[in-house]
Amino acid sequence: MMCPESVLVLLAVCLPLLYPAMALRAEGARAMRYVMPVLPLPALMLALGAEPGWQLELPWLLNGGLWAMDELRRLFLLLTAVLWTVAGIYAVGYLGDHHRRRFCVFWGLTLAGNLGLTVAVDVGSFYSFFALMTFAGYGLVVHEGTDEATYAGRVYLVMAVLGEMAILAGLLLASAAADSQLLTDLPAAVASASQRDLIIALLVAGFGVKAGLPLLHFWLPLAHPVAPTPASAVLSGAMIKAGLLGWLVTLPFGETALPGWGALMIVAGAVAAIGAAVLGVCQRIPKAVLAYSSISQMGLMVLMVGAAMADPGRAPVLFSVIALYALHHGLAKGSLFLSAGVSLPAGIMRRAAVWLLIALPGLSLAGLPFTSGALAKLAMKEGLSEDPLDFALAGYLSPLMTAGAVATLLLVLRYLWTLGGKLENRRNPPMLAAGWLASVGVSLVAFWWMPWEVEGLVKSPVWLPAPYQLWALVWPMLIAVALAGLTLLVARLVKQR
Amino acid sequence: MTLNAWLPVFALMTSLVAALVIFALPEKGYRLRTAVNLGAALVKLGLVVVMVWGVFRGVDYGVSFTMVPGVAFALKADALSMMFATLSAVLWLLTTVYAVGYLEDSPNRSRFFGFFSLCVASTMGIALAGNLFTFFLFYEMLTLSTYPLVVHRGTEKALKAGRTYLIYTLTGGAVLLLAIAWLHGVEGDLPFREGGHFIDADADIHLSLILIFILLVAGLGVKAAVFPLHGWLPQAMVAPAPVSALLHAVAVVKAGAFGIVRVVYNIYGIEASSLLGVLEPLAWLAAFTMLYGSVRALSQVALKRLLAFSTVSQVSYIILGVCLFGPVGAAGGLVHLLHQGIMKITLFFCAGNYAETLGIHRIDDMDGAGRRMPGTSLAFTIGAFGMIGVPPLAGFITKWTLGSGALAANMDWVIAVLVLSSLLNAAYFLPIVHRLWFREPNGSWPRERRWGRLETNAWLFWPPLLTAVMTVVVGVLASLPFSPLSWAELIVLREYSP
Amino acid sequence: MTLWLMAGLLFTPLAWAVLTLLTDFARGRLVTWGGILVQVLVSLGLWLTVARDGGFYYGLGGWDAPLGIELRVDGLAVTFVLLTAVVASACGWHAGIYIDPDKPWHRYFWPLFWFLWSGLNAVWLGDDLFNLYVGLELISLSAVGLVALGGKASALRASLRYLLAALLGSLAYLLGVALMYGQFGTLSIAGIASWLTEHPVPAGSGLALALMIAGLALKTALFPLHQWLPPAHGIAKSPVSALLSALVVKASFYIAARLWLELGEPLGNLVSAQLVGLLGSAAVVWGSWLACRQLQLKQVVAYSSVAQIGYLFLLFPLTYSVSESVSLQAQQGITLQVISHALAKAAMFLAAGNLILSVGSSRVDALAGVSRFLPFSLFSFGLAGVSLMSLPPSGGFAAKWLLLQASLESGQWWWVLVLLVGGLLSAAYVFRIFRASFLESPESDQFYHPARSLEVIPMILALLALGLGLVSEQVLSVMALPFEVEGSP
Amino acid sequence: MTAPLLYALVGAMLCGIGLFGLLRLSHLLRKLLAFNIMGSGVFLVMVGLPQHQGGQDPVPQALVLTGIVVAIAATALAIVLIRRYYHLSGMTSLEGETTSREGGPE
Repeated sequence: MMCPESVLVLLAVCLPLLYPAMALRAEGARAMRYVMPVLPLPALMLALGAEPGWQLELPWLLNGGLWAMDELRRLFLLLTAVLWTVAGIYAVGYLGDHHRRRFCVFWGLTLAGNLGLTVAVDVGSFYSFFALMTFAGYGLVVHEGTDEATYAGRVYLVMAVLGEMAILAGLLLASAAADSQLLTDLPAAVASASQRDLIIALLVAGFGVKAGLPLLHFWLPLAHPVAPTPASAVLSGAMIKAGLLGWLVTLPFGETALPGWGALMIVAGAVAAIGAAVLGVCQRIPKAVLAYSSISQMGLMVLMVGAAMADPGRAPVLFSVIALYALHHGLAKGSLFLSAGVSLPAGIMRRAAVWLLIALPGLSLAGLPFTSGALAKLAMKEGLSEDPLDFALAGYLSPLMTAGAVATLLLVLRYLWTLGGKLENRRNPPMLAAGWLASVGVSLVAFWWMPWEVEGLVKSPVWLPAPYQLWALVWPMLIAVALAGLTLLVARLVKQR
Repeated sequence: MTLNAWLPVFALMTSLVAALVIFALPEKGYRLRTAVNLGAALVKLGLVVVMVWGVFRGVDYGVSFTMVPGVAFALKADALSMMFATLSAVLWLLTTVYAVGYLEDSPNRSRFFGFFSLCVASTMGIALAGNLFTFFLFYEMLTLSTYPLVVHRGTEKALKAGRTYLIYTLTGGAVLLLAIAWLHGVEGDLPFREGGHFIDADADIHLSLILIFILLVAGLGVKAAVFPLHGWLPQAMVAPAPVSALLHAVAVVKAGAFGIVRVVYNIYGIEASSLLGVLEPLAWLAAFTMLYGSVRALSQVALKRLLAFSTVSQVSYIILGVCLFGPVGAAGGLVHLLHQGIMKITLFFCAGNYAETLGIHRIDDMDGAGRRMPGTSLAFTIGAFGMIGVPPLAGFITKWTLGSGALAANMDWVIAVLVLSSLLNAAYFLPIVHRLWFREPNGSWPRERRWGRLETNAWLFWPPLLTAVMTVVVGVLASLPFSPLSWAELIVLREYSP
Repeated sequence: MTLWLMAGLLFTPLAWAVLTLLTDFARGRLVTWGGILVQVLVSLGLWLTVARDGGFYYGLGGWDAPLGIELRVDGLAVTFVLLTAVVASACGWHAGIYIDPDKPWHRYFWPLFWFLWSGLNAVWLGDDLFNLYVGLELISLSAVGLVALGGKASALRASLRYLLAALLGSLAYLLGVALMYGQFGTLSIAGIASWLTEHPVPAGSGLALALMIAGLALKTALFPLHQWLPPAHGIAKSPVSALLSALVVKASFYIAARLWLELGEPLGNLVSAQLVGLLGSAAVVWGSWLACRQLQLKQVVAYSSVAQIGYLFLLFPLTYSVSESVSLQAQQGITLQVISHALAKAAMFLAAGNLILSVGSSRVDALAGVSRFLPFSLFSFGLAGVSLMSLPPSGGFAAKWLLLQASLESGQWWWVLVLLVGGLLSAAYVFRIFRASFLESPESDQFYHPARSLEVIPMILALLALGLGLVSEQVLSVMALPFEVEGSP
Repeated sequence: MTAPLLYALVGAMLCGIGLFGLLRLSHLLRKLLAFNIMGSGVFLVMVGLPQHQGGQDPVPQALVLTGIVVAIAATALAIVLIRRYYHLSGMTSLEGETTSREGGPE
């Protein structure tokens, strides 16, 4: 007999997968957009309600399917489901008449892929869902049909296909080495495989395309801004994390020390974190700034991945930190992206409230105390603190993280600055506003009741940082504000000249 | 003789008799002809299903008699032949349906359907042939019965293509005949046997065996469109869409590939072939063809020519799989025999639909066709993604199995070829898919026709959708018993432990 | 029983000939169709007798050789007798409908037809060299007469050329016979062969054999002695062309083959055997090449005959100083080639006749569009073409297969190339016709539809040629039947 | 030189003359006469050569008789055809268009 989790997981994946069938009939097509927020609900229930540990065997699927959930997957699933839900609500209000049916179809397919890959444990279905998400995501990217969108789509597609192929080759090699079709068997096999470095290179590069690794990131600042706002939110919030998840489940963490790879990843992470910020502050389009911010944030996560690779002993701890950070970043970034599409209402108080709600998730990203960001940043600091780590570059991690924090806030400020010039004054469609508010709420409030567990960190209801931690969080922010103010001043002076 | 012995004969005769009946029917007898066509296709499918079940349980179907002194005419159903027979039976049914719609009001329908049935009878014969001699018999019959289909339009271009086709295939046939006769001189009549015949061949005939192998592959390679023998295939695209579909998916190119499979597995034996050292060069050739076909496809502007070059590339997957020493790779090659058939026929059906409904022949004209013909375009998209090897479609199963097989056989370079080939596939298929769905139509269609509610004629509408669904299903359900993959594994199991 | 059968084979055709000579065309047709029935039954009867009891010698009228006529009734001979019955009756049937009864000279068709038939039977069954000569002359003269029935100056020209060539060939043969008799004192081939086993080979007797074979080669139209054939076969009425190509040329080849098989080993030499084979190969290539370049439909078919006859002469090298099994394979292959070519070529000429009748022109390029209008005849043409291309499952293929085996096993691989290239070239000219007929030209809708039965006959022959390959084992097994050397029953 | 050999040689000579005539003469009637001369030569060889084996051999006599009949029949047919040909075309030889009729494309 099937247990409720099995039913739920099947529902979670199949509901969005079959949702495009509504497009076949005219009545269905009209009703399609109202269904969008409902699609991720089974997944949400699964992530919140079911205890990790269940598994569902699907022996007929591909080369033998196995879907299951552990702590890591649960957080990713949660992030995905929540973000898609709020973005779905938002989309109901956001969507115009332009090719609405097509957008809904690709929305459903992308969602199915994104949800499926988080629960898939066998190589076949994992890769299938990954590919589904990638290719259906193309439909979201080029939706607007403008020249920029088409160009971005082309770059996205080329990079994605290259990535897919790298993943295919990597998975093939890994699975042959493991003689198994299960992801869970891969890390150990990769660690001892004769072609270890090749496999790791392929997987890092393959998933790195999705995760916006430097030099593989070109598509990201192009694609995220041109996509419709709800799509940008899920692209930047949830789908980018799929690459991260791919790393976490395939690379040989905790099996063996890979100092070379660890160093490489740390360098890559540092370049991403700082470099993206430098590029990002030069952008004029709000969403492009956010896209660079995503790269920068992913860079920080890559730092942790690198550390986990280099030091097998710390890997389990870092895993939960990475998951927490991903959750935090996904929710906050989703909210920020959604805010790019809101309009300013009339009335000074209301305007101030809107600005506040736009700014808060951004500040949370930068690590404002009492936000999820502060928690994540501290957890990261804890995880990467010098003492327990044992490899060459460990000493550079702390300054890098600080620099990252500065960069983050600079980007957020830049975003608010550019947004200020763009926001229109009119009423928000109710569903759009509801979606955005929900995203802010989730990011700021609901986060505390989510089932994350990180060793050494206090959980909900309210987490209070210790004073020394407070200072550690705040001083990079102050530097950033100072820098921003300075820039503004210089800009004014230059303009007056 | 028992009924079992006669079942293959019946399967063969259904389409043969259908062909003769159709030739005899007057041009105007539309309903009767359609009924005969579909009836024969259904009967044949039924017979094949019965035999599949029988072969699965280990029943021996076979009939044999001496035809020319020293050589037998032998029909036999083993797991491999059933794979090919099933493919041809299923796709024949669909293609018949499609062709009925496609040729709705064109002249010479009796001739067309007559040769069409003959063509399928030959394919069936190729599938069920019990020795090389019988195989050759049907192989040549296939050449002849497809020629009238290729030149069906009767235009100068069609006739020119037909000529090229004949020059290639008949020359290939002659080379094949030489090889078979030589082999016969060396070893006598060789029935197809699991494990092959030459595992302990004397060292002094090794050279002859290698030469014969080269000749055999050269002869079969023409139909399989292996580089540099592929020149006829893109030209033969002037044929009507159902013909192209059948040629590419089932009949001609597959006959060549199937022949190579037979030679390697059931004449030489995989181990003997490996010992003779002929597999590795063949694998290289196949790999090169895979890439070459894709590179050529990149620069095509006509949809069907693009698909033709894609076939050149795809059929070599089968050959490559055969050359991988080891059960997994072999299964990958064999399963592609079916997968490629299903996917390619989908694409050709769609190409035909675009041509018939909107008059689209060139890729540039396809902008926005997805809105006008969503069903067809969906099928096309699935087919194209399948070709690229996107999971969980049929093509992915092939690629995955082939890749695993290559690794098991320590031929790691194959992975690179697979990846490169997929990239190239993506490079020429994805832009088309983009055009279909994301471009605005540029004005009016070249030549639009309308049929009632559906986007196109119902006879044309359903076959590609069905094959597209099959593309998904054989991929997603690859691990079910009787799925192509499972069947290929069964064949390989019997081959490696005869 | 046997007496009646033999009489039925040799003399009733003559009786039919005399009968038809006395009447006009329409009545002659009736007589002929009745006669055909009788002849087919008789031939079948003889075939069955031999198939049951084995072959035998038969002295006609109780007279023995050398003065009497002795017949050799073996499996091969009865097979050819039956083949003749099939092809000739098909042609006779076809001709009855095809030939215009209003032209007064057409009434001579029937007697000539019957003379031809009796001559053919005489050749298949004859055992001594001189009777073969008589049979050969009977065939030649009636064949020439048949060609001349075309009535036009060009037909007469062709028939005269044919006549002169045939007469020259016959004389060369007869001279050879005279020398043989002078040397060995017997006219029986078997007698000469047995004499040679007991005595040393006399000098110069090779010359006699060479003369005979050269004469027969001229009558068989072996390259380069083939120039008389295409005009004659091309210009004659279609049923006549069919008879000529299918049977007449085979008669002289049959004699040559029997001479070679019995006497070639002692009297011939390797060079001459290879030379004949080489000429045959040249005929294959050159004939096919010319067939590709003809503009008249029937000329294409006629040149195809030149090419196909070339294959037959591969018998010479493939049976000279080779092992028993190779020789047997070659003989079987050639036999099949003779039979399948007879059936296929007859079918092809008859079908070509229908096509010409239909489009009203004998040019190849006039065929455009005929595939839509006359698919049945075209299909017969194509099926016959399959056999000529020696593609499976036709008899031509079985023949080619056996010849390939023989060539490979005897190490004479160069004939393999000839066989393969010949097949491809024949495909070239057959498909040239198809290409022309598949062309859809806008102005091609003036067609005359020939009678249904005209279309059926070539189809039957073509199907026989095609099916021959499937039953070639059975056909060949009749050849291997036991043969009683001694006396008549 | 024995009588049989003489006969044979004369026969061979006649054959040669006949052959030469058949090939080189263009007038059809002359060709026909040449054929007849050649035929006579063959008959001469036929009756002449076998006699060295002692006594009269009846067989060649019979053969030659038959041969003469055949030759007469052939000659008669040839004359009919030549006459008809002359009536239709006004020509007495086969030369002329013949070369264009065979071989290459027309």
